[in-house]
Formats: sequence, C-alpha cells, structure tokens
Amino acid sequence: MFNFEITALGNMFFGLTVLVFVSLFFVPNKHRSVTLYSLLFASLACIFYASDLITLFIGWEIMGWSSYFLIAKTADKQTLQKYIVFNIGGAFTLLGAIILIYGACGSFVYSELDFSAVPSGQVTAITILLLLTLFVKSGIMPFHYWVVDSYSQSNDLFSAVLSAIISKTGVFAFILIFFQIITVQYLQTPILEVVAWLGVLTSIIATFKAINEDEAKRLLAYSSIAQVGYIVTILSIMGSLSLEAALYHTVIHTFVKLLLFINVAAIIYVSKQHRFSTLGGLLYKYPLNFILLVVGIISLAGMPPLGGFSSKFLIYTALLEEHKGLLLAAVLFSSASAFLYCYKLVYGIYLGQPTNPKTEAYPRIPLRFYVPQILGAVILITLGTIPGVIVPMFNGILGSVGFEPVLYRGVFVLGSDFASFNGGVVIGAFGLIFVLILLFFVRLKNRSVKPKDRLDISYCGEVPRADVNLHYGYGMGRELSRIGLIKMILSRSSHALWQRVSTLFGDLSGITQKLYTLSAQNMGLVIFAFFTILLYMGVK
Amino acid sequence: MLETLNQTTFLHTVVAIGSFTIFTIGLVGVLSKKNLFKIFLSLSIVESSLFLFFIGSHFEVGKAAPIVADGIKLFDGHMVDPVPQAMILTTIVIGVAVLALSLTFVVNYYRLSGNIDIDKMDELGEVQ
Amino acid sequence: MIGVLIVIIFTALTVIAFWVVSSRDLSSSVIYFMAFGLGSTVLYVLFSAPDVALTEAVIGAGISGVVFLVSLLQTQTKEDT
Amino acid sequence: MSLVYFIAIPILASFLTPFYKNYLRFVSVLVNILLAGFAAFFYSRLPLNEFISLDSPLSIIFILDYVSFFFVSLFIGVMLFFSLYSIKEKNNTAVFVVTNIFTSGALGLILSADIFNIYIFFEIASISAYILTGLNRDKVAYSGAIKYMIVGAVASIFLLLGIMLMYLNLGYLTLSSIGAGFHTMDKGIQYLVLLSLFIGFGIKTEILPLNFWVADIYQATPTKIAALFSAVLSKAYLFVFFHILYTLKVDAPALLFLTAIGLLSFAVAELSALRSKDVKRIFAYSTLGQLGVLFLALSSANVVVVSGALFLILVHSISKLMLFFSLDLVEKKMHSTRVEAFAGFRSAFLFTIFAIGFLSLLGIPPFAGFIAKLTILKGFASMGAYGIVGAILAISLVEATYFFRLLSANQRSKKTAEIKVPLLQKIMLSLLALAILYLGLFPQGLLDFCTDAAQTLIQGVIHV
Repeated sequence: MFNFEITALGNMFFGLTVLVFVSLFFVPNKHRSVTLYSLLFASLACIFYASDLITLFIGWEIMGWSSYFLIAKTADKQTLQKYIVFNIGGAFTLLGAIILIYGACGSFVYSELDFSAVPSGQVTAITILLLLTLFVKSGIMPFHYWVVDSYSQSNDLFSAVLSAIISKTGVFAFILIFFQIITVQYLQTPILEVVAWLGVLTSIIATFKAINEDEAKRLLAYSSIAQVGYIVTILSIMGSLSLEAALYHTVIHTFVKLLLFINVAAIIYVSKQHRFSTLGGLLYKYPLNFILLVVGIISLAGMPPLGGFSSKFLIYTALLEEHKGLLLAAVLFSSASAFLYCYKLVYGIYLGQPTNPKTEAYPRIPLRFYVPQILGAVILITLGTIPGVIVPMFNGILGSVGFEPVLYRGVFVLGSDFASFNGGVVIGAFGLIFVLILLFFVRLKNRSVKPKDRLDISYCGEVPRADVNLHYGYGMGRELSRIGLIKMILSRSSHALWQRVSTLFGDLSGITQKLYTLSAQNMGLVIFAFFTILLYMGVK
Repeated sequence: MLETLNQTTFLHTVVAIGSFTIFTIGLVGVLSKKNLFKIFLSLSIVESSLFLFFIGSHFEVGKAAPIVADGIKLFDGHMVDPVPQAMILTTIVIGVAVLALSLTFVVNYYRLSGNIDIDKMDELGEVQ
Repeated sequence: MIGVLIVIIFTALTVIAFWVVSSRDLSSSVIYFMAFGLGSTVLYVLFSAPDVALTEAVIGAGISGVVFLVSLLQTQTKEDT
Repeated sequence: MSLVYFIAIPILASFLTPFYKNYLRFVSVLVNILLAGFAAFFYSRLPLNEFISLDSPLSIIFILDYVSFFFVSLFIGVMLFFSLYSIKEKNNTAVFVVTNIFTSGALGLILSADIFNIYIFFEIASISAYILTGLNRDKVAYSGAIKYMIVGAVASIFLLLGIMLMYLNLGYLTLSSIGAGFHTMDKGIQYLVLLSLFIGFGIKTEILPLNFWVADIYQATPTKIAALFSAVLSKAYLFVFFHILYTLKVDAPALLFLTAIGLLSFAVAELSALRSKDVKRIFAYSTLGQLGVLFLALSSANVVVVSGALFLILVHSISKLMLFFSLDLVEKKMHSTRVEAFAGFRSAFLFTIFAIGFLSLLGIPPFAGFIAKLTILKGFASMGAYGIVGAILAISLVEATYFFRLLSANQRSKKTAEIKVPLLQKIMLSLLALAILYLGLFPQGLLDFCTDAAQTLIQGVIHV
C-alpha cells in the first residue's frame, strides 16, 4: 500500500513544505491543533514521496480532510460546503482517473505505467479527470469557487499553508503526472492549449477580482489564484525551459505568499481589522513589517531586483521561445495589472491616514511573526541577487523527469541560451537608484509638514466631516468597473450559481424523502405494483 | 362429467384459481382497509390461500394420507408427499406467532394513542 | 365426488374471505375468519393432509380467532370508516 | 461438534432466562464468547457440510464454507460486542432475551443450506427484529413495529411463494439440488420464482423500490438496536439472497438488473439524506446507500468486486456499530437525535469517533472503507465497467456533503452539553475505531480471506 520513493521533484516540494511548516511553527495561533497539522504534514510527505498512485491518493485525501478540520473552526457553513464538495469531488475525480489508469495499464506503480498501448480516447479521459483534480486544488478558473472563501476564512496561519503549500500540490501532481507518467507524446495538444488559456484567463480574472477586493486576505487569495494560473499556463507548454520556469515560480510564490499572509496576519493580530477601509497609516507604527511587505510585493509583482523577477523572466522567455505571443501578451497584461493590487496592500495598510481612531492603541507585533517573514524575505532577496543558486536543483529534477536541462549553471547569471540576465548587476543598479532616491527624500523630510489629525487636509479646498472615509483604499478599483470587460468580470459571481445548485439538490432530496415516509399500506402498494410491473416485463 | 371433475389436473386448476381468488381478496383487504385488525386478518387470509395452494397442488387423486401405520413401513407412491405438509404445519405455527405478536403491538399502540387506523399513525417521518 | 366437494368448498371459502374483508363489524369479521379456518380444515382433509387439517383447526382457526377476539375486546369492535 | 450449536445455544440461553433472570447479560456475553470459540474451532475445518436426518435431497443441511464463516464470525463478533457494550444495563433483560434469539436467527440464516430452513430462520430473525423495534414501548416504537410487521409479512409471503413454486416443480428443498435442477424448470416458472425471491429478500435487504419503510423503522427502533439491524440483519438477508442467486446460476440480464437497482438505490438513499434533519434517519439513509453499493457489487459475479463487497460488509458493520452506539450516547444526553442536538454536544472523543466513522463510510483513506471501495472499483475497472465507477464516485460526493455537514455543524455551533463517555464505552468504541484504522492500513490478510470467500459465494452451493 504505502510505497515511497525519494525523487528530486519530491525533495524540492517537501523541502518547501518543511521550511514553511517550521517557520510557521513560531507564529502564535489560537487554533493550533498539533494532531491535524502533523497529519497534514504527513499527508504532504505522502504525496511528494509516493511511488504509486494509491499512496498519492491517500496523501491527497488526508490532506483534504485534515485541512477541512483546520478550516472548520473558523469558516462559515457555506464555505465549508463549497470546500468539501470541490475538494472531495476533486479527490474522487483523481480516484476515477487512478481507476481508469489501473484499467488501462493494470498497475498503480509509477514506473510500471505504460501508456503506449492505451487507446487515445482513454488517455484523454484520464487526462481530463486528472486536470479536474489539479484545477480544483490549485483553483484554476471554473473550479476556484472554494478557494477565496476558504483562504480568507481559515485562521491566519492556515491561510498561509493553504496558499503556500496546498495550492502547490496541484502543481506537483501536474509535473509528476504529465511530465513523468503520461509523457508528452501521448498528450493531445488541444487539451494543453485549453489548459494554457484557462491558466492565463484565471490569472487575469483573479487579478481584477483582487484589485476590487477590500479584504486583505481575500486579495491575497485572489492573487494566489492568479499566480498559480501562471504556473499552470507555463507548465502546459511542456518544454524544458517552461518546466524550469514553473519550478522557479513555484519556489518564489511559496515564499512570497508565506511572507505576505503572515505579514497581513500580524496586522490582523494586532488590529483585529482585516479590511483596507478600516486600516491605514500604520507605516510609522510597524516599519519593519512594512519593509518586509515591500519585499514581498516587489517579488509578487515580478519587478526587479528581487526573486520574483527571476521567475517572471523565465516565464516570459519560455513563452517567447515557444512563440506563444498571444499568451505572452496575456501574461504580461495580467502581470502588469498585478501592480494595482500590490499597491493596494501597501497603501491600504501602511500609508495614508489611519481610518481607525484606535490605531494609536494597537499593541506591538510579537516578534514571532517575523520568523517566517524574514525567512521569506531572505530567500527572495537571495534569489534576486544570485538567481542561479537553485538552478542545479531544477536541473536535477529535469534530469529525473527525463528532460534536458537548459538553464546555465552560473550563480549570478540566470537564463538559457535564449536569454539571460545577471542578478548581481541588476540588484546593484537598483540598489544604487534606491539609495539615490532615499537620499533625495531624506533631504526633503525636513521641509514636510506633519498633519495633526486625520481630517487635517490643509491643502485641499474643502473640509471633510468625520464620517467621510478618506482612505485611499476605500473604493479603490471602483473606477475599473467602468471598463466593459472588467465590469463583466467583476459582476459575475459564483454565489448565485452555487445557491441554485444547492437548492436544486435540496429540492430533489425533499422529493425522495417523501418516498421514505410512505405508510405501511402504501409501501405494500408499491411492492405489489413493482411485482406486477416486473411480472409484466418478464411475461413480455 | 363427474369423472373429469375427479381428475388431478382439473383439481389443480380449481386449487390454483380458488387460492388465487382468495389471495386477491386478502390482498385487496391488506391494501385498502384502514383498520389494523382488518389488515392483519387479511394478511392471515393471504397466507392461508398460499397454504391451500401448496397442499392442493401437491395432492393427487387417489393418494392416501402420509401416515405410517402398522402394515406400512415406508412412504411410497400411494401416499401424498409428506414434506409440504410438514412445511405448512411449521408455517401455520409461525404465522400464528407473528399474528399474536402483531396484535399485541396493535393493542399496546391503541392503549397509548387510542387509534387503530393506519392512516392516523403519524408518529414517524421526517422532522421539519 | 371429491372434485365437486373441492369446488364447492373453494367457492364457499372465497365468499367467506370476502365477508371477512368487507364486514363492518370487526367481531363478526373474526367469526367469519374462524369459519374460513374450518372450511380450509375440511379442504386439508380432502387433500389427504390430516395433520395439517388438525393444526389448522386448532391453531389457524382456533387460537388465532381467540387471539383476535381477545385483542378486539381490549380495543374497539367497530371499523371506523 | 456440530454446527447446530451455533443456533441452539443462543436460543437455549434465552429460553432458560427464568433460571438466571438477573444475570442474563453475563450469560449473553458467555454465550457469544462460546460461539466465538466454536467459530475458531471450525476455522481449521473449512469447508464443512453437516446433514441432519434423512438423505441428501430432503435432509436438513447446514454448511459452513468460507463465505458463511465470514458472516458467522462477523455476526458473532457484532453480538459479542453488543453484549459486552451493554453489560452494565441491569434492568434490560428483555433486550438480551430477544437479541439471543436474533443471533440464532441470523446465524441460522447464514448456515442453513436448504430453502425451507432459510424461511424458518428468516421468520425467526424477523420476529425478533419486530420485537426489538417495539422495545421502547412508546407510541413511536409501536407504530414502527406495526409498520415493520405489515411490510415483513408481505416479504415472507413472497418468499414462501417462491419456495413453494420451487418445491412444486423440483421436489427438492436443499440448495445444491435446486441449483442443479433449476434450469430444467419451465422458463416462466423460473422467472416467477426469481421474482418472488427478489421481492421477498428485496424488502428485507432494503433495496430501492422496496425500502421506503426502512428510515421509519430505524427511527422507531432504540438507537443501539438500529446498529444491529444495520450491521447484522440486513447483511444476513443480503448474504442469503446472493447465496441462493449464485447457486441458481441466474443469467446475466438478471444480474445486470440487480446492479442497476443497487445503483439506483444508492443514489436515491444518499440524496434523501441530504436534507434530513434527524441524525438517526441520516444513518438509516446511509445504511440504505451502502446496501445499494453492496447489492450492486455482489451482483457483479466478479471475484474482485465481490471480495471488495465482503470487505465493505465488515467495514460497514463496524462503522455503523460505532456510529449508532455513539449516537446513543448523544441521544441519552441530549434527549434527541435531531441535527441541532447533534451539533450541541461537546466531546472530543465522540467527535473523533464520528469523524472516523464518517470518513470510513465515505471510503476516504486511511480508513478501512477506502480499501473496500478501492477493491470494488478496481474490480469494476477490470471488467471495463467505468460507468459504474463514475456513478459510485459521483454519488459518494453527495454522501460526503451531508456527512461533513454534520461534522461541521458540531464543530461550529455553540455547545450546550458536555458528554462524559463512561470508560467501558470509551474502550469499546476506541477498539472499533482502531479496528477501522488497522484494516485501512493493513488490509491484506482480510482481503485474502475475502477473496476465498468471494470465490465460494460466486461458485454457489455445490451438490455433494
């Protein structure tokens, strides 16, 4: 039953898991359940090191239900129902795919699976089922309903786990299954084409949803969906460079989301506020937190000089190399729009006027919140400076999956024959510019005027009342909805559909329930009617 | 005329038709009557019709009762097959046991609820 | 001869069964039921099944009838409808 | 040593009750331990046929082959568990009198290999079930019992009809001879016989159009007894039905029909549970659903699927025992089995037990239900019946929704009462939970036995 195998791919994901779990261990948390977290950890190990599909499935399911119990304490009824329907449903499609694979190949063990003799229709069915599973776990668009609510309503620590690790299991399984088990030549390109576009559309839609979001954790959840969307898009190209890009982005995104979720969690912990409209102006109170956030969002937006740029660079070059111009444009569009919500994080929480009068009374952030953040920041900065340092690990994975590594083995230089950049030079240049700007502002500081209270806007023409929300984050993104396409994206909500489906099933259930309350006599009538019908059918 | 009446095949037909009629009457009683006593009476009649059918279908004209008397040591071709009779004996006894039990329940139910109408038994069902 | 008897008794049993089911008065229903038991006893005798006949007479007609009557006494004797 | 002891000892134990009225609960435990000893004794002597009186075509035969041994040991285990679990209930002699008869009825059903004995034990088991339903002695219980008796009487009428038709046409009662001669019968009669058997057993095995009474009966029955119905009674009828069916070697369309009925049964039952507001009824619906799966799996005539079904029977029995017994504890404290009451208790132990039971029923690893489900699905995959695989998985999703709804209701709501589980109950329930976990992690030994049993079942009773 339980068969394990240590692989380079498993090592990478498991390494990420260990780092995330260990650093999160320091974070204070009200709902700390050691049993459930260790179960979750064990299940992740089970997924990453499995050597047959059953072990993978066991890990997958344990991950599903242990996360459920972790969420259940804080989430509301509907969120939980969505979570369970999507995740158990996803697991069952995985089981269905596994059973199909067993029917086709007669085995569960990775190394014994051979799809060369399997009819292509069956391979397509298997592929679609597996993709459904992966899409559900990583929240690709039509299957993302559960993600945002679950991320935002679970406790702050677990949101980080969900986004940093659990959404990556989908990526892991994608690489494992489509790069290693069902190898490239058996996969139909139309499916991959669809997957690529689904991924990129997901990232665009999620980005705009994020911009319009007023709740910090929901914003991060949408951002997480968008980022995993890139990964799926780039994976679906199925080339060496794209695989390395996907792996790189996985690593970056794990630490970015670890950093950002814990960063926000720290603010929520001290302020008990989780909406941008009730936060703001915390820069001078929590400067360290602010700096860490900046590190996180620079990486999230994929700007040089931090780690995010390295992975985005690889993604763009991979798309260019395969001549996927349209996809590249879409990714660039979504990536550029991501600046908007990144800015919202900075402004909404740290800049502007504090909207909440209690701001002065907020306590200090416990130091333990900084452990995962600093870990993330150090890694992101390192990967920005010496981006080539983890390339050997990726090359090892590519080798084990049967692909030719294409990335250079330099430390400062990241890139393939196609394009490359020197992380040291980039960070040096940006560092210089940064220092210059800093000096400029330090000079300006003496001349700036400090406001006395939040309503003191002495340079404006009018004097606002106390109930006017002056916060910039309040209503941000509202103007965007004037643009037709974006308005369409924003106005669509899964809620109504979900409501309709659950009402439908409830009504059906009500009808069948009526049957089970038949009186004894009607029961007898049913029995004899059934007997007569069968008799009639038999006689005929 | 009377000769044909005495033939086994004819008798079997009579038994089949007769017991089927009684079965149907009982069945209609079970399904249409609202009084619990009536339902259990009808069930007994349905059962009895089955017994009649079984014993009757096994009977062949001219065969004696399967009783091993002084001279006869073995069951043979002149006797009716004893197995169905043994079966029916057992079944009748079981039937009465079940009947007594069900009537106990009916009486007890009546004492608690003052009702022996099957349509008024609404204690069970989905809570809302 | 036996054929005629069997036909007659079956007819009678059918009628009695109908009475059992259709009678308004529950106690007369039970009486009819006992009569039904006796009728089938005769049939069992005709079918060369004296042991079944005995059992039916004592248990099928006798005891069940009594059980019915006793429980009727404890409840009501008229059918409501 | 004779197989009759399996039936005689429990029935004697309850008939001799006046001699040890106050100690019957201990006697019941002893009886069940004794039976377990017998089972262990017979294990090395499988398979076993035993004739009582007369020669082969007419004699009373008991057989104990792999599959009946599986059921016998399962039932003895369940009854032993039940008697140990309720050993502290001093004033409840009536339960033990009836459960002992119930045991012997169920064991008799499993062991007897001639069709009339099957009828007799069918009735014995049914009668004890009627009495058990009425045990609470209130309006609800009596009305449930009356309903049960009417439906049960209809079932036994159909079974009797089938048996009579078979005997009239073949002159045999033993299963093996009937199996050998069945196909010499007229086609129409064959169909009628099968139909009567299907209706008779279908009512008792709680299969779709014939199972509309079940939820009410479970609701009326004392909660712990409902566990016995779910774990023992329905399984006994199920086994006997398929034992007869495979012995008669029915043709493929008939089996396909049963498969369809099983699937439909599964779907409708799970759908009904979705909106139910009474936990006991939800468990009843879930039992119906699982019986649908069993029906569907057992009618596949495939060794792998059937062995998975046997595994599922064991797992389902354990899970339902666990769930109903825990629900009984909840009911005692909250005086209700409604969902609100279920949501209101506080007990980490009971919550864990419920969670394990639910996950196992859903077939979610690492619990034993997963192995059963996997084996069944694997078997269907090897038959190429992917449609059934998909249907089972889709319906299981519905099942997951309501089970997790219950769990989250408890986890999220305001707690009104703390339940302290007594030590004995705690130990017993943990044993069941551990068994589920153990079977989920190390299923191989049991699976091997199930494969043997499945082969025996599919082969039918062979003429000796």
